[in-house]
Amino acid sequence: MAEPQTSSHRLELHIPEPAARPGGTASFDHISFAIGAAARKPAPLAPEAELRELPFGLIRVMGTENSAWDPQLPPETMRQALRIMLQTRLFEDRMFRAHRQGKTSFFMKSTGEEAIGIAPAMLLGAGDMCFPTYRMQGWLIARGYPLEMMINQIYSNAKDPLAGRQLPILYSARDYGFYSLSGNVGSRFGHAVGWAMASAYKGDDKIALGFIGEGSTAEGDFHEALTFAGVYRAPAILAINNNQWAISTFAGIATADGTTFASKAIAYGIPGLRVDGNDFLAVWAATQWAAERARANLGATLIEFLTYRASGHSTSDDPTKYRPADEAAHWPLGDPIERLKAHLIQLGEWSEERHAQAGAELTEQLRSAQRAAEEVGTLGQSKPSVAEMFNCVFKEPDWRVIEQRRELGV
Amino acid sequence: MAEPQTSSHRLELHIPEPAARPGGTASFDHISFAIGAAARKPAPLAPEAELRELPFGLIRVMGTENSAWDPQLPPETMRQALRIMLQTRLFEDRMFRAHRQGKTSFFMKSTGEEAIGIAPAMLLGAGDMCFPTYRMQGWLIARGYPLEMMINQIYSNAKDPLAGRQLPILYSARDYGFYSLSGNVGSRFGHAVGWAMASAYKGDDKIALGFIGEGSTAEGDFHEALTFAGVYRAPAILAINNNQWAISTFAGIATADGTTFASKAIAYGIPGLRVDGNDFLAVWAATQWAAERARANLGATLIEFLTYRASGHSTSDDPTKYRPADEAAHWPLGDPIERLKAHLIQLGEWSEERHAQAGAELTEQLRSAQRAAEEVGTLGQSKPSVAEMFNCVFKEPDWRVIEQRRELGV
Amino acid sequence: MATMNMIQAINSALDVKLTDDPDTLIFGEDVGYFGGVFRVTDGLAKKHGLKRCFDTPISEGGIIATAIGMGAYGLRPIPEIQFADYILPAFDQLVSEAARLRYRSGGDFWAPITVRSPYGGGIFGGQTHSQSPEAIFAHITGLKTVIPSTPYDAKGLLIAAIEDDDPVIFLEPKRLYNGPFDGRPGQALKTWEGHPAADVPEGHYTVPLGKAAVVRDGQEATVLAYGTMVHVALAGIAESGVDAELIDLRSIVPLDIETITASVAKTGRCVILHEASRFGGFGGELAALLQERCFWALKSPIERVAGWDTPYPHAFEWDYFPGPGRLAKALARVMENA
Amino acid sequence: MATMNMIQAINSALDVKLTDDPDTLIFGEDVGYFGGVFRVTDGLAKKHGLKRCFDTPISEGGIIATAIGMGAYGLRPIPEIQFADYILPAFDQLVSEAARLRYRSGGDFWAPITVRSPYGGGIFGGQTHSQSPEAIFAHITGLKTVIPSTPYDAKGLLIAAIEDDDPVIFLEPKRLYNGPFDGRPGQALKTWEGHPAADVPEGHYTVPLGKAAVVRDGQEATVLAYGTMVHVALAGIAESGVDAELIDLRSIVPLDIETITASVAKTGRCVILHEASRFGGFGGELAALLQERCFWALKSPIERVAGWDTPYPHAFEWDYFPGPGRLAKALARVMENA
Ligand SMILES: Cc1ncc(C[n+]2csc(CCOP(=O)(O)OP(=O)(O)O)c2C)c(N)n1
Ligand SMILES: Cc1ncc(C[n+]2csc(CCOP(=O)(O)OP(=O)(O)O)c2C)c(N)n1
Ligand SMILES: [Mg+2]
Ligand SMILES: [Mg+2]
Repeated sequence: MAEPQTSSHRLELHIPEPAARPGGTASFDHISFAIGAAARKPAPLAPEAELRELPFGLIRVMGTENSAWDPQLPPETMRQALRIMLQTRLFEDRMFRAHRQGKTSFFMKSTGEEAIGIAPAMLLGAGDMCFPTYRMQGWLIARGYPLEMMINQIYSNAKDPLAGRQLPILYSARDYGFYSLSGNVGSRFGHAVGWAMASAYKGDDKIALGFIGEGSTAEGDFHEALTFAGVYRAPAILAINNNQWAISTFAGIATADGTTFASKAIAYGIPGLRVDGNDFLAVWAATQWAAERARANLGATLIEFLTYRASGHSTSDDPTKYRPADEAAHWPLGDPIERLKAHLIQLGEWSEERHAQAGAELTEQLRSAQRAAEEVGTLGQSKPSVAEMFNCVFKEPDWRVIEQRRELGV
Repeated sequence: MAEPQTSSHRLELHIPEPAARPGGTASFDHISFAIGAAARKPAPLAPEAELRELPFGLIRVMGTENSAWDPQLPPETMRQALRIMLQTRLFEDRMFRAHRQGKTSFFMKSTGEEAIGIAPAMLLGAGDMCFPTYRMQGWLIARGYPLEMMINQIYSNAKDPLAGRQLPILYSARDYGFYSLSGNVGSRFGHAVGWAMASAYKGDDKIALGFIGEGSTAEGDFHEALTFAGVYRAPAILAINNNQWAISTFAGIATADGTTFASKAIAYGIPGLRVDGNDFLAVWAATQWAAERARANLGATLIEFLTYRASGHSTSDDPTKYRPADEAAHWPLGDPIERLKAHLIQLGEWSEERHAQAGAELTEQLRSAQRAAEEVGTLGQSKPSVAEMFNCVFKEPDWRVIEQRRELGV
Repeated sequence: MATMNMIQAINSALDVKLTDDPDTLIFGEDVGYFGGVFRVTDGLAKKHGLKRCFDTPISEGGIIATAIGMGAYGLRPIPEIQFADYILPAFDQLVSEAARLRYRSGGDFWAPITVRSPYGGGIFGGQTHSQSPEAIFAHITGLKTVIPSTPYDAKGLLIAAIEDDDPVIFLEPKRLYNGPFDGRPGQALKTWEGHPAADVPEGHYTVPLGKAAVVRDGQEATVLAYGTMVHVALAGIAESGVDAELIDLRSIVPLDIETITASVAKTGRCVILHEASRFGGFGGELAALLQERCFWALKSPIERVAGWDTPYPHAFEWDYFPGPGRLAKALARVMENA
Repeated sequence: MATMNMIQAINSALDVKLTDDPDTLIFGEDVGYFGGVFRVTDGLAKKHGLKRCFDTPISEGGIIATAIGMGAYGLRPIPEIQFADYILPAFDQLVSEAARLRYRSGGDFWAPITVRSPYGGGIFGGQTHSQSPEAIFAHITGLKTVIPSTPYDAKGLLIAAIEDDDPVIFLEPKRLYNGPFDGRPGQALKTWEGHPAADVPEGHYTVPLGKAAVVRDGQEATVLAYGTMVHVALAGIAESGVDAELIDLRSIVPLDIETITASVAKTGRCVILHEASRFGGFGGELAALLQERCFWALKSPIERVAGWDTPYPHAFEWDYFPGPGRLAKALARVMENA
């Protein structure tokens, strides 16, 4: 054993802090937005060892000349995407206000991040399964889940499809390819992998799409899911929604600076893509690439979608307490709706007038869905039968809940 | 949403299997032993972004002409290392036999992996702390922990330093820089990080060394430890003992093939070194590099030591059930004792005679330590006072254990 | 003395310890600059510096593992888990490591950590922001579990927990942060203002772990409760008209066996009240202990009033929550055998 | 019919299900080619193929998460956790996900998984190869917990568990794998040979979850046990000379409340026996339930004989293990009040 070290340097604990706090000047200079190695689009069947530079670049399409990743979508698909993104935003704004009016206990928005849930919803097959985070209601809207049913759940009223047992926004919609959400972050990432393995086990052709927030990648669940995905080549797309914030905590607390979330793929021997998450076309292209790879039995891909959480974390949050109030305006990747809109207008496939008209139509749809839900009732004015509290603990109730239901007299 | 995908390929579940099972021909062709990027030795203070090729190469010194990593150890240090490695092997063989004689309930060996625990024990400072796996008794021997005390624990006799509460070999020796082991694999990796952060918090100069088996890197604990280490730049060396096997499970079940364990460092923004773990000088050099980096406030390094578990997993295991009986002989990196011995002989600093003599001396020491322990007693013939069962639940006993101790009448 | 709500009292305890003892430090999700989602650590990072109170990755296992390692070094870490529902990813670290370190190492290492976490229901938090996991900690040898019911106790117990050399789970009844709550949801929110236990000394004091408080003397029956349920119990006792003795356990491990045994021996009747679901809950242990020790004194079966044996149901919070009405009925039942 | 030890019986149950139902599959640490550290899955990979029975990474959380996802797809996975002590890293997956999936999704998804794991002491396994964690599962709404005590039951209960559409924790008393064990360590090892419950049909049959077995009829007292303790109880009853009724719970959730209540109502005395440490153990729930339901019939306090409130101590295994002598003493105590 060596002599006790007498180092001239004393150790120091490093606590990372974001570029700016309230009152400071917002900056994203610490993040690289360079396209880098992502300028080229490798074949989806390329060996992983050839793809290890990709997670340090950035996949972009819109505003990039002749991007290799351009999915060449028909204008009608892009218009449809724009409408769904807009619908999602309007829906969320409306429900946020409903919370302020006491009509629901809780709500969360995905403002500025709509492309990430919606492009995959449009692109993937009906039998594929999304394992969402709570910022993915865009998927449900894209898949045609009835708005009124969403609102019934948000209001926890008598027609709540989950019968009052679950929080607002923690939807479950098997028939719409949308796995049950829970309040725990990260804990369903491995379910996506298990589901995908089951599909492969059965010789099926369905794939899974798992989402996780960048903050939640620090959970052990993330690592365990990726380890299984890598080892068994699970046909899954595993996506990180890097919206820079986890409640009040910046992304520099979730992983060391100087690296990227996409590069975590390297640890698991799978490709990692880093994508402009506010670029609908880039989100589409990356998802499509990964889906093709998965369906070809080459296993999982990890995708980091770079975006920005323009809203507060939830109705319980006031982000001006911990970040500059104007930080969203400094986000270099802009807003997904504005960008797709501008892109379509530039292509001559859209106009301000059509946009305004679409907004009005969508608002009208929302209004009528909301009206229908409010006829059933809002939080506290209407609720499912109390007997529902005792259902679904097990498939068949046991004596405990039978007795207790009797005791409560319902 | 797109039309249901009609893929021509049906999915298939991939279950990795090792190159050979009993009766087959042992092979390690799937592992790269090329020195590659590790031919150069970067400055310990080099930025992480410049080190991302390192984990795909292999750091070697012995048998490599003019290795950049040669730590240039004085012959006496190498002779001392050889003696400690030999002592460890002889000790383990002896205790393994003691198990077969019913003198202990359980035992585990580190045969073929001795360099990994011993080089750091010799190199690091007295105040540094090792967070070991159960294959690190070499550390204790290197640090001069009394052999007799080790045997007392292994025999669970009246002088067991842990008073009969813990399994054999799950030592704890704070004064020897050896953290308490537990049966759970992986769960102390994060303690190493916390300990290192504490040292940094206090402005101390001590660093931590954490070990984990390659199989156990799949635990969430591994990821959580590395995430904290990366974010807070913990002054720690985090080492993976990749001995190819986790009981009967080969390393290809712990991570996807085609990648390396060292490359997991990239996910956390820290350097990853891949080291010939049977090359004492390479183990020394890599540890030293990482220690220097940690003491300079540059944070943690992940090191993969490539080695081979030449013994069974434990006294409960029969490895011929799941791998070719002669697999060890095919291991391309040889045996650490044989290699260091040959190196010293080649330098003219050692001889077969001196080796045989050293073996005899060490055996005599072991014999007398064992004799002393056996005078106290072996498993079942002697045990600590039963009252010890009730101690150390809390610092002060509460009424429950006081009453129960009374009930048992001890 | 100052009037403090429970948030302020806990904040004050943390401030006292950070000031007193350079080896204490706080970390957890959102506890640093922002001061915690319930504002419990508000101002501490600013006052004591980010190294004393900092944000962590969302990794409960990592938080506890880090704390244990720091404890082994010699610090006295005070990690926060944002909601008690999210302690579970760290369960193995708490059970296999924190709780067992001293025992298995023969006192060579130990984990003097205090894990703070808001727990319990009553805030419409749904399944994963409402649970009461105390029973699973109570069963783990080597862990202490503390649950305050007032600002005064919260501060004194927390300081005692931090100064304790064993791992302590410190569960903060989030429904009590801003005011006492009697279990009747319809009414205007009460604050701690004017409550005697909201008079909290600014400086250092402790409330010892393992000493229950007799909140209300009574002769006819004993009610055992902790956390939010202490206030619900007061309302339920009043509603029942029974002259019940109310005991606030304050810590369930160590358990003040003497106080509760003496009370039940005196009254001969007992009702246990907790929010957690009933089956396998801590009420079972209490009932078992008391029928063992007070069998001949018992005039009627020990009753348990608790959450139903279902997960915590969002819309049915007030159907699930064991309110004063259910306690009053149970008291009436135990009095039937007069 | 064949004579099987418990390992063979469990292996046979798995074989029957793999043969019957293409949607079943087995995975866990070392369960594939090698057949498990206790050889329970021996031969299954060879017979049914590696895709039906395969090794996993050492990642208990990952194993359970994978199983839940497979269950959601429509498979019926049967993961193994190598030792029950190592279930804890998967505790959050079991509690927050498997147990809650059906409830929170309104029946949209569920987790028809059966988690097999060897548990309990008596093999000199020390702290982390000996624990009995059943109580913490019993408290979790939405989980079932099954514990067989014989080869016949093990096979029948396991098939029932696999066919059950809810998540089941299937704890295998490892001390019983090769033979019954009466809690007296000094003696020659017994095998299952000749034991009536070692006559096990080769094919498919079930033993329903939630039905206890009356192992021994008796009039003077009731002994409740499960797993290894059933055999210890038989020895303890014999040693005591008390005419005790012995009930093997077989599953603790669902609990056969009728059978145990009827027995205690009849005998008026009850001793509960389990290996797990006593405080907060499942015995507390049983005692609480029985004093609630049989209060007027009780002639003496319900006793609990259990592991001491310490971690599982390696060298003191037989001082810790609640053997027949301790049960006999407890029976004598409950008989004092005749
Ligand atoms: C296991 C667990 N720990 C903590 C929380 C509390 N929590 C809810 S959301 C959140 C932040 C998540 O951030 P991120 O993963 O980045 O997702 P985002 O909200 O940005 O979409 C936290 C800490 C939780 N829900 N679950
Ligand atoms: C949490 C946990 N899971 C499972 C086990 C059982 N187990 C003990 S050692 C071992 C294999 C470990 O392999 P590896 O990490 O490669 O270490 P090695 O034995 O090769 O040194 C396993 C699965 C355990 N001890 N702890
Ligand atoms: Mg985020
Ligand atoms: Mg290994």
